[in-house]
Amino acid sequence: MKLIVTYIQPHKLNAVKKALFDAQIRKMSVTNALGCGQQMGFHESYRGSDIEVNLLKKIRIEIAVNDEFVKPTVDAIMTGARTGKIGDGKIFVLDLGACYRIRTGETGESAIG
Amino acid sequence: MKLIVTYIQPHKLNAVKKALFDAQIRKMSVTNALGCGQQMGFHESYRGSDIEVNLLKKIRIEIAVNDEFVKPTVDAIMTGARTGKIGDGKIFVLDLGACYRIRTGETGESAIG
Amino acid sequence: MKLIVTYIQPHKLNAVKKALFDAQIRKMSVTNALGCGQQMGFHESYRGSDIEVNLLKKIRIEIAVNDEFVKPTVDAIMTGARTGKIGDGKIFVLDLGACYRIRTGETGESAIG
Amino acid sequence: MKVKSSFIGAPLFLALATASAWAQEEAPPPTAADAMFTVNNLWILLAAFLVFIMHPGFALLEAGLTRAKNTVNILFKNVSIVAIGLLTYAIVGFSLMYGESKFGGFLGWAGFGIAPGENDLTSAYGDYTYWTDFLFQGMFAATAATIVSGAVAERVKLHSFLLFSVVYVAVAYPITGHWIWGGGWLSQIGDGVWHDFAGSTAVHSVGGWGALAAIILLGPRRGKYVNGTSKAIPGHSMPLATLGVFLLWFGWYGFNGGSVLNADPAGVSLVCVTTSLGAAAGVAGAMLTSWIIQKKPDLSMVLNGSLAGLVGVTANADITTPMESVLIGAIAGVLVVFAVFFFDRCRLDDPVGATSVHLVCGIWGTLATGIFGDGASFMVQLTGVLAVGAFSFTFAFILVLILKLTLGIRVSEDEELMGLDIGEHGMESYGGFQIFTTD
Amino acid sequence: MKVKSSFIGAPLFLALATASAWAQEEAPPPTAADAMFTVNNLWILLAAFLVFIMHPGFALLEAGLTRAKNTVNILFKNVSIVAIGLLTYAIVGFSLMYGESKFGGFLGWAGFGIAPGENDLTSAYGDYTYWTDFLFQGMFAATAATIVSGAVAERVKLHSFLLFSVVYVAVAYPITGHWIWGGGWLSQIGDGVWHDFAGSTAVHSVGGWGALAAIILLGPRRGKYVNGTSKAIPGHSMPLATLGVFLLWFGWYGFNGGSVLNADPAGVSLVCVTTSLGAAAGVAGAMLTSWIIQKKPDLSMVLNGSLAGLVGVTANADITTPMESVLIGAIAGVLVVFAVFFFDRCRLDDPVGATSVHLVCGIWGTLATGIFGDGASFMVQLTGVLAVGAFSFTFAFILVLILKLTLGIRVSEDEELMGLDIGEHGMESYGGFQIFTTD
Amino acid sequence: MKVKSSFIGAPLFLALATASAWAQEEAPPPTAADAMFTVNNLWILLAAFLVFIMHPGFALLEAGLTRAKNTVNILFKNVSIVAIGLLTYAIVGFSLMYGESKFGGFLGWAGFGIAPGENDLTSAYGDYTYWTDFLFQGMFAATAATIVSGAVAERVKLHSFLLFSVVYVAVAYPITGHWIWGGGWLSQIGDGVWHDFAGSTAVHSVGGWGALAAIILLGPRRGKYVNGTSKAIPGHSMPLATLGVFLLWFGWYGFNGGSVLNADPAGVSLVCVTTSLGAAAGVAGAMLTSWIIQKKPDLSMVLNGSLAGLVGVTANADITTPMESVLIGAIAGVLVVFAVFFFDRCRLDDPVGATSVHLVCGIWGTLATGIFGDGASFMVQLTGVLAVGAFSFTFAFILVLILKLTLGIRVSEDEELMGLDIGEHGMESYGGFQIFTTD
Ligand SMILES: Nc1ncnc2c1ncn2[C@@H]1O[C@H](COP(=O)(O)OP(=O)(O)O)[C@@H](O)[C@H]1O
Ligand SMILES: Nc1ncnc2c1ncn2[C@@H]1O[C@H](COP(=O)(O)OP(=O)(O)O)[C@@H](O)[C@H]1O
Ligand SMILES: Nc1ncnc2c1ncn2[C@@H]1O[C@H](COP(=O)(O)OP(=O)(O)O)[C@@H](O)[C@H]1O
Repeated sequence: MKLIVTYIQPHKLNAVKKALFDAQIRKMSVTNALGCGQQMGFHESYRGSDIEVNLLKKIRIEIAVNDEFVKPTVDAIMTGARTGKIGDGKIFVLDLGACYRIRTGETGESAIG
Repeated sequence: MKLIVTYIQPHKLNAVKKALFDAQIRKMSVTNALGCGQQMGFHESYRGSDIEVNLLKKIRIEIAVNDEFVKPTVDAIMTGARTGKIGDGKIFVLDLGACYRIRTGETGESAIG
Repeated sequence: MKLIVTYIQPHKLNAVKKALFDAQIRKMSVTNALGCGQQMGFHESYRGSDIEVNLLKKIRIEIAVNDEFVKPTVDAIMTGARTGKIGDGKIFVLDLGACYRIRTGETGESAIG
Repeated sequence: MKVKSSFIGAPLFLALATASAWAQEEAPPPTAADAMFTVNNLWILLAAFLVFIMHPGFALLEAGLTRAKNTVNILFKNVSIVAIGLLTYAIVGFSLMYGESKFGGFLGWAGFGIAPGENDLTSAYGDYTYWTDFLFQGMFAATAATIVSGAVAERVKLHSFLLFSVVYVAVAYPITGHWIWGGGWLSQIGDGVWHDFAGSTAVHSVGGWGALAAIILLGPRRGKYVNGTSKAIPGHSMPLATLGVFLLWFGWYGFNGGSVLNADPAGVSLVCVTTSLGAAAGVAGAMLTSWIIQKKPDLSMVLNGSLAGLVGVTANADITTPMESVLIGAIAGVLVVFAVFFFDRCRLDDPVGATSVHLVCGIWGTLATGIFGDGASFMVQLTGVLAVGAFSFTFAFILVLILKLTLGIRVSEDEELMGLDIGEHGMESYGGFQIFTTD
Repeated sequence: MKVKSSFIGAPLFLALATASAWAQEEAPPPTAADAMFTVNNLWILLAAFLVFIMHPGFALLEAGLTRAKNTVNILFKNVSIVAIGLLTYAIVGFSLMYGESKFGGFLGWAGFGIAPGENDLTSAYGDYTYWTDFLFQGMFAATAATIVSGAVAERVKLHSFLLFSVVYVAVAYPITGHWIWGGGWLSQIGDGVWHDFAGSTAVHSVGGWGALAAIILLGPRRGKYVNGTSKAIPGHSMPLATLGVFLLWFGWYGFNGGSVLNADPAGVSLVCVTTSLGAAAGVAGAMLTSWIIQKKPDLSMVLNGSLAGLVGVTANADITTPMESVLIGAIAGVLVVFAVFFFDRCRLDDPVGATSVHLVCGIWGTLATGIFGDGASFMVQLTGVLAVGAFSFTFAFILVLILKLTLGIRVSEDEELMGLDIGEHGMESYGGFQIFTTD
Repeated sequence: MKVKSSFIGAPLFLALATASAWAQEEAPPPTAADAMFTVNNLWILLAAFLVFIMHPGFALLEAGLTRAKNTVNILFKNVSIVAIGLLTYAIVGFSLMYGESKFGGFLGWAGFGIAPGENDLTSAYGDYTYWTDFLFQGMFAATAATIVSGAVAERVKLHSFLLFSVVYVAVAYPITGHWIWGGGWLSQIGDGVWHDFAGSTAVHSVGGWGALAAIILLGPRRGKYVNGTSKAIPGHSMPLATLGVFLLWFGWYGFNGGSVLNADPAGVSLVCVTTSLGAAAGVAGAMLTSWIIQKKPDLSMVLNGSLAGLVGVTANADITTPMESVLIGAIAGVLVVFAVFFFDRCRLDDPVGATSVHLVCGIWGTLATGIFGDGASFMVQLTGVLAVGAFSFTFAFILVLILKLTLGIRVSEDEELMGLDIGEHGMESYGGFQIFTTD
């Protein structure tokens, strides 16, 4: 089992969700985040003082999947999120040691979906 | 050491916190999240357009624990969060390679608590 | 590759960012979080009812790095975030199995930076 | 031709007027009495607008002191109540309240609907026209229901509440209103010394009794009382609540000032001064009380304090000296803090403190009139408080009980957890803001 | 010496005055006509202030019904428009609207700038002074552009919009205003029975036509219509939107009540009653329609409903009975919900429903005047609707088209995604709040 | 019997009145002078209400331009200040300001408390009653302290600030007020040509000097100046700030219009026009300046601009032409942007720009009066500016210094980081909203 963490552009959330659904990945958890990367940010100004904003709004998605779903998931995220422009984001894949479904107490692979 | 990540229903936070405290787990970090799972969401409508809301408000808790605390932690979360209804949430257990306490620079098992 | 997750005091974000930049770590993702630890919180009161607030505002930073960058990153976070007072926070280091850059599809070590 | 500006219109019109053969249509020059009537009427109209602004005041105060997940619901109720108030008052309320006394002064009746008689648009009717009268009174009417709205917030079923409001505003408020202001029995007893100037009883207590009956039957919000201890459920926006209170205070100048019922300089200016000082003293009283008891000064208490002071002087702003109004307001400010604690100890959950502000201080203000007011009698005031209380509470209790047994008055537990905005309206108040909420 | 208080000043001053050798300077005692003039003038000034408060009303309504990332931009537009409105009206607008008719009543002209003539500050000018006239009219002027502002929100380029506003307010509004109120051709036809009391057509439709032209040329917001289905883009703050509507309603008492153009008790009080009941009925109409059609009652629709009712009675508040105004308002409330659906089906994206409220109900109100209004003619009303519509729409369309072809009217896709606050202003409306937004 | 409505009451009452044996009690028909007195009095009362609405205006502006973690604190201060202002003005302020001149016109005195003399509630007192006088003046009094409140926001200790306010409002403001309006020395020099119509100096500069003294002694907010560069600390809510400015503008019609001190049609209407155009020009001036200098137009600057324009014309709205007021307002709008930059370069941290708006433009407005105003003298104006400045600044400086050395004026670093809402009040302004803040 893997835990896939991805950062994408906020306005790509719907596209990514759709791509994941099409690939039968229906469960995920989403948070908002601020990202700092190659995309250099922009300047704001407020009452004459300049603010360099280099933390840009991003969406973080966490998806726990069984091993055979890793590739489809990564592919779906790529499909949904890629624009080719700097700032598209990253996908991180972590080993997931165990997984439990709180409602039933189930554990392991069957608990993930 | 393990890093336990769990998603629960927002209104179960207090119960989960209490169960964890009772099990001597006193440290944790909480974020809000939106979850997509079996719980199908609901429909909103705004000015005549329908919105299907399938990202529901959830709470994400992250708890780093030493290995002997994994079971008590998982059990405590189960106790606090379970209602038996769809949407109760998940628990994910990840391997934690290293842990540091910023204040003291301590590392390893003693840094966790 | 490692995924470093750290919780720091909110007002230390700028200092940590600066320390990381000085150590050539330029990519990170930031979220806000509420933390519960040794720092005991405080009491609020609202219309005569007491509220014990033991979830304090924290910042969570996630940084994916190649192995040789783990130490510099941890050191930079320590430098930027340490005040010596309770509540300074924690650093967790997780194994990162794989990493993809969405924009290019690159994978592995080169995708991280 | 409707010439909005006199740029060219006026000279033209004047020319026509003087040259006109219809000499009989030419208006005679205005008399001093005409001018006086015009300014009196204008003031009562302006006062009605000011009372109107109390509705957004209530809406923001209630929204601010409750959770974000119920905000659409609260705003919806407050917008609806204005409409309900005006429409029902036009259909039956005005008639029930100020029509000819029936059944020994129990209620009035002048037929359905509103329609001025022959002289009702001139000074023969009073210091203002029939329409002005209706509007000023109609703006008051909805207030009673709005007070209830805050107390039952975050758990009441929308349609049941709207039904309750319709009946309470259309029937209960005008009946006690008739006793108090409409020439009914209460205003006849004890040589007619009963005095409730702008409605500490007629409006605020009546609303407060309704609120009390409703929260008894409704029960507290989930999570308010857990294992015997009272939990704080903080409101989601202090700026909204504060603005709401400022708007209420602003509107109160019309509420009290307009209740002089003409623009008499001495009368209106005294009332506005006592009103201002009552509110200021209410702030001071609540601030000190809260600072001493709660250790740190609680903004929501100070906000309640200013309203408490205002409610306190509402019954007597015309017959007290400024110094007395400071005293009455300060006591109200102290009282409201203790009242909030008291209702909380009683496990009566009132998210915005409506019962403390409007009921407790409404009673205090009415009794204070008997203590300080020139020519008022404490016993008559007490009689009024008890009679109106008995009627309003009973009426509201039975009404809510019927609704409880038929349509239900409380949303489901799931809906309460998720918020009434999604449950009752299928929408959220802050689209795009992620609200962190754990109850 | 400027003695602000009469504490010591007044007696001193009176003493001086009586003892004074300058007996010729002593003012004669006021006449009843003086008093009447003073109260009339005061009322129109107060009405102007009330119309002013409609500007924050619009600002909050528009900000509340759009996304947080565009809030600074919307607020900026609304603050600017007040300034633009007042300044351009002072320079040319007042003159174009109420100057002497030229070109067969097509426009007026009285020179650049504002300057009162000899008798324009006394009762020789009308029921109020020249300055009062200017202020009341000037406050109206900016409203038309504000209506457009809501419809084009979240995608229009700031400088292009400001240019549009300058021209629309300085030229287009005064021209049709001249037809309607300034003594132009429209007010001359059909025995002068044309009736647009406070501006259902003159202000609301004119703004609405401008909005329609602009959104046709501008296109919908990104993400509004995807694969042929309309997506909801919820507003970010219902409390702001609701407060906005309450302020608008409050201001409308000046908008309509002031349009009586004096403080005549019967006239003003009737207008305020019909205005109130129209708004209340609009709430009721929209609430029922929304509850039936959308299953759950939509707060944003009810807010639109109250405005719809107000716009509906604006043309006729002075010549209908309260019962008729309830009817007109209720129909407007129903109409506005269907209009929102209709424009949405047409893929005309109007984030705040400006076209539905101001254009559709502005037309309805003007025609309703022909149906219900005493002495008004349906055909003349229809003529006015069509003529003003043709002119305003064409004018706005050409103006926006020119801007589109020159400066551009739409921000880049990137800017739209990121929000106009950062794009146009380099700042955010909620510094420190993390706003969760996915479009 | 208190008959609120004349529905049945009036005929009854009239019947009684005519049939009455107490013929001597029957009021004589009103005279034109009565009517005039009534309308004058009404206007000054209304103006007082409008000045009241400036308090929520300040509260929202200050809350909006600061961080969410200090919002409860700011709102608390602003609610308290109204109460402090009214109560202290009733006890000593009114007497110090308008009592009989003592010590060569340095202050006035008429005893503690407020109590009208025999003829003070009739036209013998002036154009309005003693109570109206008190209320209008009392509403002004608190404003000076409110101005300080914004400048010291986010770091001042609550109780020290409240003490400062009590003394500054009760003593300092009335003393300079006496010089300026109360018949004191300043109004006597140079043939009495000193002119500060509605208080560019008396209110705004006095508040501004207090603010300047306070921020010098208080130091900047943590994180404002780091390593020699000025960091932006964005306000947390532009909608609140914008609504605040609109409410201030609205209230200014009472502030300036009421300062005519009667309802004279020519006078009041001119003042309202110059006030409106001054504000509009301030918006335009600040917008252009900000757009040119900062590249993108800064909403917070434009908001300051409108206030700058208003402050600028406050001293002279009655004696300039509309064109001159446009000029004065526009210059104020330009000035305020540079002033914000200037104070920032001086490392004087003023979160809301209170010194720039009220001090700089207050001085500008007073001097502009000497330049443009009919019959005013530049040198006398300058004398007033300097004298009032010297007194107010010194007074405030010593007062704050004493507080600094005794109670302390600044919260601890920890409290500043965590926010004054939790530190001083133990509560949060947005319960349930997670606010992302890193300083
Ligand atoms: N090494 C990293 N650790 C954590 N988050 C990262 C890392 N690299 C990128 N991110 C996240 O991905 C987002 C996009 O990265 P960026 O470098 O701007 O674009 P790209 O990946 O297209 O070059 C960043 O804003 C950040 O949130
Ligand atoms: N595979 C997954 N990856 C990430 N988050 C998940 C996953 N499965 C569930 N979750 C989280 O847990 C929440 C509850 O899951 P859901 O399927 O609705 O309930 P249940 O687990 O009771 O069947 C989801 O809303 C989501 O936040
Ligand atoms: N075991 C843990 N699991 C998850 N988060 C933790 C853990 N320990 C600490 N944290 C996070 O770090 C923050 C600081 O911890 P705290 O114990 O208060 O300080 P310190 O580490 O200096 O003793 C906490 O508020 C919490 O967010």
